[in-house]
Amino acid sequence: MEYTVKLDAFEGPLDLLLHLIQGLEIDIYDIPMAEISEQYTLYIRAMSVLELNTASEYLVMAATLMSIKSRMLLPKQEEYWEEDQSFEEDPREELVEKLIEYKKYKKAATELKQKEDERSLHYTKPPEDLSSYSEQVSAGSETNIDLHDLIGAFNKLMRRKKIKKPLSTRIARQEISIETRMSEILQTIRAHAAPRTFSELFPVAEKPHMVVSFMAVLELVKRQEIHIKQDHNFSEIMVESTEGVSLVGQR
Amino acid sequence: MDSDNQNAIIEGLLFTAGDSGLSEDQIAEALNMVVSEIADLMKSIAAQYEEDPSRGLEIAAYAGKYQFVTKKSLAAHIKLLADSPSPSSLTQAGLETLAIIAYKQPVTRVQIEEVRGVKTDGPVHTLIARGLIKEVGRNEGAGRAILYGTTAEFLDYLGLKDLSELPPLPEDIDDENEDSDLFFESLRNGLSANE
Amino acid sequence: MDSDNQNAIIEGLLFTAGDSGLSEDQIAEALNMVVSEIADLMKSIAAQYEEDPSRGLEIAAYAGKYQFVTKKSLAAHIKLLADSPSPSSLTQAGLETLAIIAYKQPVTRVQIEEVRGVKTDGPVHTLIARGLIKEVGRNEGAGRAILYGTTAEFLDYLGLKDLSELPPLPEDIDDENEDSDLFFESLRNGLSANE
Repeated sequence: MEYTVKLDAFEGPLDLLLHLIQGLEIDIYDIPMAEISEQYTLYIRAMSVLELNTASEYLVMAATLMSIKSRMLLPKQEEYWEEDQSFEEDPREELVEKLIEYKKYKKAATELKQKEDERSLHYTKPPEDLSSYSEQVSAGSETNIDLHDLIGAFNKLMRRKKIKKPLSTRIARQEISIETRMSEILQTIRAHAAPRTFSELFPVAEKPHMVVSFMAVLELVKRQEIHIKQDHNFSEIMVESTEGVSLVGQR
Repeated sequence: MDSDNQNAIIEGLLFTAGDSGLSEDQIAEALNMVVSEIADLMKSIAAQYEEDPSRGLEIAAYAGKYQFVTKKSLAAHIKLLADSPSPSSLTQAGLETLAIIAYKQPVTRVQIEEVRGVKTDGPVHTLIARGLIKEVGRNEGAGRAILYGTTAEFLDYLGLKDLSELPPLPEDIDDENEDSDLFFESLRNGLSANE
Repeated sequence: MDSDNQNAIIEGLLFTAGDSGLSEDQIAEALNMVVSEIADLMKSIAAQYEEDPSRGLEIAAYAGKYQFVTKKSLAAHIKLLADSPSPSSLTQAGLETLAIIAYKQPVTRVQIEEVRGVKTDGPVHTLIARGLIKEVGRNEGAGRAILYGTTAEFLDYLGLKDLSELPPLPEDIDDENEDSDLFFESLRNGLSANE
């Protein structure tokens, strides 16, 4: 007989036993111990040439199988009568219970896997930054987080699928006029209900574009199209549109 | 507030919240409504999204919080453009361990190992690191072993509203595809033969 | 592809893209269309969103990218939402940002944003205000971006002695190889004893 046993094929001795039981078309409630323990031993010998991380458990199970096998060979008549009419205990009973219990969770694991797969077909997006709407958080406010929240948040983040950056970011070298940037910036600001951060007005990380954007912002401030404010030193600079007036940048 | 307006507000709020989701309390507050009215309202809005083929979003209630997610049918299109930093799904060992914890919680590592028949330190660590399980207490008595339970991230990860949405634990091993009757028969035969 | 379907895909894509937006190239790729057709298509879809009072979102186009934004009329409700979560706990955005800083420190804001895929000014300021993170230096080279790291208070909040007590990340755990050599040895010994 030839065995091709993959290292990751089994999750442990119970898993291997279930595999054998299924393969040999054996009734789990009436396991032929001699046959199963022979097959089992053959298997773990074949596996021994591979690297196993749970070898000790496989060996313990091999011993258990041997022991059940030998107990089944013992005459049982006397025990049976002595224990006043109670059913004689099948030496296999504990093993069968374990196999059934394990099989239950193995099946449940398959169902969780389905849920996992299904869930991964639904895409989400990160929450918007609401801090520009909210009151300033003071250093004194009480923070209540625990490690699990932190880990959960991190994993959620890692799980979240993001739109890839375009493979070829083709930024044609073209002259951008300050007027064009001014109207784009105004549009950006007016498209949002909340004030925008200063850094958002610099979407293209290229020097010429950034310089033009900066000059456009200065010009808009001068023309009183936008307000720029900063709560305190080093805090984010927020830009908002001057309500009502709209002279430049209308399309 | 007319219902158009209400729908618009909820759309805006759900979009803003992204995958952090919104609790019924939060929705009630933003709409200036009573919390007890929110569940029905969300149910009816969710139905509108679901039924409208021109909508790409639907409303999910993972871990008890409402959030927009894209419809399953769009996955292929979005996949063309999207990528996740760690797309790896759980290993078989991880799934088995997670299943045992999910259904038996709170549960100790030794109890998990009794079911699986193998050491389970590795999978337990992985599940903690992935935020799917956490320490929920200590066992009474000697040793005071750590008890594990599932997290909100677990519910979100599997797309469940709460633990009651877990698929029922298969109570016996009668797989439909495994000739259960045959097994049952032979069990009976085996038992009567023993008598 | 019918127009319902097209609308649904675009809604799903714009949603997933969030405020990083989508270029016409990307939309064309996902819809399997010619790039030159996209501008008109997006214009007509944008008009639908704008005119429909039951929609809370509209499509903005700037810097060559399309993105969803909430309608201006919802500002008051979003403010209610922003103020609603209990001030004692961090938002998902805050937690994510804190987690990235904790594990990857020292780290610049741009690096955090690369991982999160969204602007992160707000959360960074909140975390500084709460004393959980601080500036720990400046990046070498042009720009000299601020590097952030966690504070002693952060460790305090989480009850950690030092950063090494942070649980390992999933990618750092290798659950296959735990103690394998030891068991492998004992298996070999066990088997040879049997022979």
